[in-house]
Amino acid sequence: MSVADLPSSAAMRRATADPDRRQASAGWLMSAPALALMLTILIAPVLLALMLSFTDYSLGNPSFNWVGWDNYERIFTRSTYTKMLSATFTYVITVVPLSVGLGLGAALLIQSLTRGAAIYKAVYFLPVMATLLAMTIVWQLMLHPSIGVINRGLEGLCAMPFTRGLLSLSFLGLSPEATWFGRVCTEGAPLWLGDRDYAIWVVCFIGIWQGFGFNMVLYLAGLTGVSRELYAAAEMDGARSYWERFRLVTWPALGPTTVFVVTITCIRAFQAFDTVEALFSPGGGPGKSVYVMMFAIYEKGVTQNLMGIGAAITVLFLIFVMILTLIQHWITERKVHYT
Amino acid sequence: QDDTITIDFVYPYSSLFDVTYEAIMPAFKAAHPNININIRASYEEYEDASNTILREAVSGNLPDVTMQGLNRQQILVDRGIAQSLEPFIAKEADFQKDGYHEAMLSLSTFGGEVYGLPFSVSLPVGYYNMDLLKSAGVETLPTTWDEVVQTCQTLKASGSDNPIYWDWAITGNWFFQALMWTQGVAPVEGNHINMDTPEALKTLETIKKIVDGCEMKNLSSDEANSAFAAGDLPMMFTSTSNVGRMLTIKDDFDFVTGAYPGIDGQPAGLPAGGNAAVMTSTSDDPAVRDAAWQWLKFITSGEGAAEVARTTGYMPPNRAANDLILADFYEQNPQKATAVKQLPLLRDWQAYPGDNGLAITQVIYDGLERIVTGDAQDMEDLQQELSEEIEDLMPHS
Amino acid sequence: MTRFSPSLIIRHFILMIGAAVVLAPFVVMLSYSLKSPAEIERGTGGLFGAQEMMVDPKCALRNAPRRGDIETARTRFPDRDDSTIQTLLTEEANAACEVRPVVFNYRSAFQDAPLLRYLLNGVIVTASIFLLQVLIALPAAYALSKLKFWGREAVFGLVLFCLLIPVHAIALPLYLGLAKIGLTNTYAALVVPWIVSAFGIFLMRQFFMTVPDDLVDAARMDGMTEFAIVWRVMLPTAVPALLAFAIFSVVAHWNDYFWPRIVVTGDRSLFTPPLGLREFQAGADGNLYGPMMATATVIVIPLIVAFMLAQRRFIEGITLSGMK
Amino acid sequence: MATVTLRGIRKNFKETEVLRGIDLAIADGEFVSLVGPSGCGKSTLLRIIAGLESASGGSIEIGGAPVDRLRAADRNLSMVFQSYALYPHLTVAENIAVPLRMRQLNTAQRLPLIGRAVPGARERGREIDARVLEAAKTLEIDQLLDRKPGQLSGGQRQRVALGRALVRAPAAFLLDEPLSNLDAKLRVHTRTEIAELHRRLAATFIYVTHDQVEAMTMSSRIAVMMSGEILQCDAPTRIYEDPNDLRVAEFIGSPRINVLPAESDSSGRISVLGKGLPLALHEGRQTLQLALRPEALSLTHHTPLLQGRVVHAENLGHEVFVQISLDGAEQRVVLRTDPAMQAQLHLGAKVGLTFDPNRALIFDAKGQRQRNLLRALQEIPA
Amino acid sequence: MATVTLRGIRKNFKETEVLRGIDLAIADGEFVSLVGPSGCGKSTLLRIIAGLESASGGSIEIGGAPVDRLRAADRNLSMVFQSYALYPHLTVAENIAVPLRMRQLNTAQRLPLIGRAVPGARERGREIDARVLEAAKTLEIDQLLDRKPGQLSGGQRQRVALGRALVRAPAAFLLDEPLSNLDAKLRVHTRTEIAELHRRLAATFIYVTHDQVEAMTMSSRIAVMMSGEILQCDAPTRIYEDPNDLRVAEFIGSPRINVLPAESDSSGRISVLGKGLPLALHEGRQTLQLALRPEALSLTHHTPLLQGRVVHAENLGHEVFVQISLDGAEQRVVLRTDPAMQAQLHLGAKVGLTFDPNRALIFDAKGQRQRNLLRALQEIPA
Ligand SMILES: Nc1ncnc2c1ncn2[C@@H]1O[C@H](COP(=O)(O)OP(=O)(O)OP(=O)(O)O)[C@@H](O)[C@H]1O
Ligand SMILES: Nc1ncnc2c1ncn2[C@@H]1O[C@H](COP(=O)(O)OP(=O)(O)OP(=O)(O)O)[C@@H](O)[C@H]1O
Ligand SMILES: [Mg+2]
Ligand SMILES: [Mg+2]
Repeated sequence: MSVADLPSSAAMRRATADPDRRQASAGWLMSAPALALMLTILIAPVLLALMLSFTDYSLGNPSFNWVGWDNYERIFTRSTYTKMLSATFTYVITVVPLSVGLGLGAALLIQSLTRGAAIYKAVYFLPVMATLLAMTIVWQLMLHPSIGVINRGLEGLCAMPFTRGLLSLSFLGLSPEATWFGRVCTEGAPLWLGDRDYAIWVVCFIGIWQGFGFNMVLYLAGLTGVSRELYAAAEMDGARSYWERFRLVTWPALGPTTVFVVTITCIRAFQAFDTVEALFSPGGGPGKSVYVMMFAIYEKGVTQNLMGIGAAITVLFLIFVMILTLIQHWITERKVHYT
Repeated sequence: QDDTITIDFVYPYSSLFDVTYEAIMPAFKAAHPNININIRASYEEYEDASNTILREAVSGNLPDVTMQGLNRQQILVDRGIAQSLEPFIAKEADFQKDGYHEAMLSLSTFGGEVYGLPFSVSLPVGYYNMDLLKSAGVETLPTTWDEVVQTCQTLKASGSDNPIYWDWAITGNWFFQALMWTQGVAPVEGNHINMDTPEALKTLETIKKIVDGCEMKNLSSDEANSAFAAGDLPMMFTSTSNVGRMLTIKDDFDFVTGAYPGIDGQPAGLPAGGNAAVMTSTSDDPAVRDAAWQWLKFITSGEGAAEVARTTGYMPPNRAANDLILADFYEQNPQKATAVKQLPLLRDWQAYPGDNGLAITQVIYDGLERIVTGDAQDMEDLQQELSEEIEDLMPHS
Repeated sequence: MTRFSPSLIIRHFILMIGAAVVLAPFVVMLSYSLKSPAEIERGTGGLFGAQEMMVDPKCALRNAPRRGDIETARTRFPDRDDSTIQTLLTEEANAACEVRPVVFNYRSAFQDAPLLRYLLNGVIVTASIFLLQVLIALPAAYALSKLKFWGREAVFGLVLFCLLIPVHAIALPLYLGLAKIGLTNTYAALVVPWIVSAFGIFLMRQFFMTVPDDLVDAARMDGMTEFAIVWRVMLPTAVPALLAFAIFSVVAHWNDYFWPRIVVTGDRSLFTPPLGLREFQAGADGNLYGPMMATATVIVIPLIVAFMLAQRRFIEGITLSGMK
Repeated sequence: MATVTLRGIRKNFKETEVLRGIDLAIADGEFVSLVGPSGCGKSTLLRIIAGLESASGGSIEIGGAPVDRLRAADRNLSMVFQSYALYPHLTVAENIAVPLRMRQLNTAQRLPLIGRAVPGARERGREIDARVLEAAKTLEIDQLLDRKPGQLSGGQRQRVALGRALVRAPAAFLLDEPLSNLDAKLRVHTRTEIAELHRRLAATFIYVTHDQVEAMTMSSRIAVMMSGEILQCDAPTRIYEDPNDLRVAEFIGSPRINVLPAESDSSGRISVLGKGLPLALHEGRQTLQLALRPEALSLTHHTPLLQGRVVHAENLGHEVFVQISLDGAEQRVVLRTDPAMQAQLHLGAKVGLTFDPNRALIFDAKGQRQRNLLRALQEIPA
Repeated sequence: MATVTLRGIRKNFKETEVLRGIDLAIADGEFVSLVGPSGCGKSTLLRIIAGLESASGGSIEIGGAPVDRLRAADRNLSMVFQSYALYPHLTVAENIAVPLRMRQLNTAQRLPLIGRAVPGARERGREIDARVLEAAKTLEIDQLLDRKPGQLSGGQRQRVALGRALVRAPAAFLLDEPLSNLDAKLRVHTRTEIAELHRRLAATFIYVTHDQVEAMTMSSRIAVMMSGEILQCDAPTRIYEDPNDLRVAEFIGSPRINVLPAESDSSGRISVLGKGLPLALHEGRQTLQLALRPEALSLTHHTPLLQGRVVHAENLGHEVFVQISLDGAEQRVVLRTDPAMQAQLHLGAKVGLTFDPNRALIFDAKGQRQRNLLRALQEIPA
């Protein structure tokens, strides 16, 4: 028997703590870099914003005054505030479920294919990969009221009696005004970006179009972790339909992924900005109908150089999103099972 | 090469002005072989230019010379970023002879001191598709907004569902200020914005008249430009700076520009758009500052300035360039001549005072938008609301 | 059993409709990158543009006759007046500037903006960001999923909170901070603010949660330190998640327009690819859509290639089948 | 309650041929055990029968009807997976209930919250709960019904997997090593329960095991698989006492059967290690192998057939395996004997061995059993 | 090669008390088997020794030094996990090599591509490859070295897990049911290999198993655990023949020990089912339990102590377990006998049984063994 085979004496000396304490110190050590960087890169500016939200600081000014709650008061007393909230919520409530649902749907459909999966994956992921700014410009061109392909297409459909009859449901005896398509044909195609009734939905659509591919990829990654043996078990247990196997195996196994996808999509939806900025700057869309919170922060803090107000909206934004995310996370995390 | 001096220079709208500076550069090099111009990454537009400069001022990274929107000079002057050019002008023996328009210089004069030299200047003009107008039976261009509305009616009667675009959304409330100046009233006087005046009401009502009378659609500037180029839009009122581009992209129709209409008769004044060269050098070295001045002066006068007109739809800021160097240019390019003819009307494109200046711009923008989208029906109410909101944002000390 | 079934046809049908909607803007983008400005603005030219010769506007402006040119040309056109000579010279200049729209668009993309340089910058920046992110996020994610330590919930909460912080809101303080330490207009400025990715930590943590504890324990028994476990056990088992993260990170920073614009104010040689777009942006004074779309097309191609390569690994997948 | 018929089942994983033509006809209500070395393809065969894996060739009939194009869920079989395959997010009770819920509740009744409100759901639900509880009691996991699989020990998980299979009455049960992680006591208990269930339901069982006691005691027939083939399928005692193939003989029985080199002379008379035996083959002059179960050997003092020395002894409590190194041969033989004898059989002790020639199994050089023996040849001179 | 000493190890999962004070001193080089019913805490105990789980109380020493504060990697132990826990992304060879690579190569040498170029890496690498191949050969998985775990059968995976533990020579081995998925032949083979390794390395082994043959044949001592306690830890034959506790007696031995109700009269004389036995206790008037191993019972025709009827018989090939329902009692007893006897023991046959009183184990009502017996009381009148 040799000494070397015993737990090494060096190890003994290093042994300062029991496994729990040791795990704790490893845990701290490993999260320390991330923690330190988060604190300096992300949290410190947020604290600065918190401070600035009580001042009237404007970039380039030599000094600033403490204004107390003025900035907050202003936000709450302006009518644009409600518009901001309604635009933000409309966007979030539309985009989150749809882009999560579409992402999951696409992932499942694609996974079930034996052939062509790679192509669909790449296609659906294209919008994620493309530069949003460029794509927004493309959308803008496509949505052009008179020369854009969309309205040209609608006009083309209106021009053909068959498609016009079919899509406006006039073969059911409905009057042209009764259907959306009928109205398009009689009153002209929509203005899309200039019309308050459409602008926010266009932005939502672009958001979904752009974002669901990413959710798809996350779900595809999640699906690789689903045990095949469990599908076999489900099949033996009589889960005959796809839906049953989905409920029994896939969905629970995707729980962690779903927590992640929903959280992220939600946060990203709250942070929607680029499209709005590219399409509706300045102003935030017809009647401020697309005046989402991030745009407001940017408009106040950067464009209009009112850092105090921008910071105040930022703080509100964070409080807001934090509460919602916590609730959402709490709900989903409780239902989720890991391994 | 030790005595080569490098100065940093930035300008906005690179796709528009790249070629201008490319054209200027060889001549400048020839004249000042020891000055090296380092062109920084360009600004996107005037807002970006202004924000970037402010950021750079705080981070101590300012260029030596920057081109800023005419209405964005004020803030730089207020914050002490732009530097007075008076010392340099004083040293110039024959500054007047270089042909700087008094009117144009006044665009960059703040508190009696010149802070910038205008480089490219634009004025609002009317764009007309004569083919469409003629086919509707309109032969003469409208000179007042009432006539414009009438023309709209005529066009609509002949089947046009989209007769006009009046570029209300253009940056810095330019068109709002245009209607104020039209009536001979400055939008801003001292620390007061003339929103509560009868002229302002008249302005709002005129806009409403145009919007309602012409059933103007809420397009964006870009969309309107495309529509006009495609021959879908008979009349468009916007800056003359688009003329150059329109000439290259327009469909095969007769494109004419006309003087900006007035409320009754010719406008009393129009705000100047465009940008000015501002010195922002933080260098203590007199040689650098002098080099910056040389560059600044070169591009705003003589052959340098002439390139502006040649390569863009803007007017050069300089009488010499306009009258002498480009005399026959405007015969060749009648669409670009309209603005030049309006030169006597040139007025300030004003910035609103105080830290909230840009917020006020946004308030007025929102007000105009409400007219265009049909949200606001009663102009007196609107005026009331806007005045209150503006009052709230004005500096109170 | 790969049989030809109606359900398979339906699935393909649904996916194809989706693909058509998703692809439409790309077809338009590609189509615009082939068209002349006039065709784009007027909405004509079909899918590929007529490809009629067009005059390169910048070239034409550059070569437009000046006073001196007219003087020297007088000898060539002996008995014409000045304005005729100018017209003739302009026509000559224009003729010299004729190009096919597609050539014009793509040439502009690479010439007016040094797009190759930008692409290289893009590679440098995205690769550094991703590597550093992984280096920092993976241990943290591991600690948050598999190590028990006091304050873990708090750290995780902080990660969630950081996830919420929008970059647009903290851009200015961050810019000022970087300026203070003299990092603006450097690669570091493009990279440093991103090296901690709350997203990455969160994503990897979610996936690590699904790795059985026994596997970690086995690694501990095999003599791995906690750090070794991260790189040798967790990382390989979470390859699909890591790929998802890689795609996210690379795509986000490759396409980022906002931050480079803020932080690179001077040096064009530090530009990342999307900033190539601004070369052709002139707001109301007229965007050059053709070259812009050509640039956008060029920018997205490396990503598509990378994605196609990466997705092989997705198909393989690492199932945790070494477990009972 | 159905016959299961396999015809020429083959299976390849890429190049490796895992099953090479399995033919097996299982009668209704039969209990067939599949045994064979690790990796011989037992699980694969089970998965193919279940419809979870597609065969590369051959066909399957269940209850007389071909099922090759039927999906697993429609074959009405129950299966215990070697890897348990429990639903990690469901409790033990829910795991066991799944097959019942899937088959006895309609889609509406299965809906998470409102499902209970659908007509009939409540009674069915109660019925299911009762059946689950019963199954759990049988398997002694009724204390754990509310736990999730992650909180269970290995044996507990296995019992949950078993419960999930046994809770309903399918056409046939497929059990893949269902008791491997149970302790002896529980294993005997569960074995009895399974045997009981088999009797009660008269259902067909296909049972993969590596535990010979299980295979021997529970089965109507045992199928011995090796390298993708079934070597023999017969009643347990036949398999044990009358194997067709040396590999079967060697595989079944623990400790392993003793194999000694033998030969037949020109007259066919068989001798082992030079000692003639009262056995003969019709053909002569062959190299043979003589196999003897450890219990067929006995100690003797006079005229031992074999002699050797004790080299190792394993005491199992109720019996002792004694390894004896034979004189004049490399082989060791193992002798099964009483613990009481151990004193005599200390290491190194010289012992004489004998055996009843009738209990010896003769195989040719290739391992094929030679059955045409002439016996009772005592009169043949040695 | 080290002693392992456990003192008062306790463990709670939330409220449930899984281990309630385990004391165990394992000598250097000893082979201790842990057996006990499923869920009794064997795996938990192993994990605590390994340092993977922290005990709620108690302390551990390895090689005389306390290791409570040492991390798992530093305790220099090898472990086979009940759930295998193979690295899914590594091949079989790589899986087995991991512990060697982690301990024998330094960080630089372990680097993916360049590592091989580091001085000394190549030789070490070759050494490791050789050791891996050797381990794989021993376990008969050398054909599979390039496969990933997902492509292996259950038993093959288990062998890889075993290989990973056996490839190096740690202070002690912790094996958690390492053979449960192997077939009998391979199991015997592997058992021998492990025993061989144990001898060769003289290493300490702690071995969890539910296979009694394994426990009995390999162990220096067997520790019987039940509900979080060690009931008895002794040499295998002691555990089998001389258990302290009825639960131990019942747990060890298959078929299960027969337990009959007995009692002692005022003089201490013990009788079972009304028949007096030549045994007595010092104290009298107790309810007792008399336990008899199946092999302690024998059939008899004259003066049987017990009588009954054959109700069931299980033929294992080499022996038969006969269940006999006793007259005048609810109990059945199991008798271990020869297959040759089976003809006599057809179902329903009446049989008489007897046993050697010296082989009977007497327990009190609580299950405690009563050792102070007065024997040879033949003269005591019945
Ligand atoms: N994470 C946990 N939470 C709660 N209870 C647990 C947990 N892990 C194990 N247990 C319980 O602790 C007890 C002991 O578990 P352990 O795995 O040690 O059993 P074991 O003796 O190894 O059993 P087996 O022979 O079935 O593997 C079991 O009853 C089990 O249900
Ligand atoms: N996906 C796969 N790819 C390649 N080979 C495989 C795959 N699955 C199984 N095999 C191989 O097929 C053979 C049969 O596997 P199977 O699981 O049927 O064995 P088994 O008889 O059940 O063994 P065990 O008793 O060890 O569970 C094994 O050699 C295994 O390595
Ligand atoms: Mg198997
Ligand atoms: Mg266990």
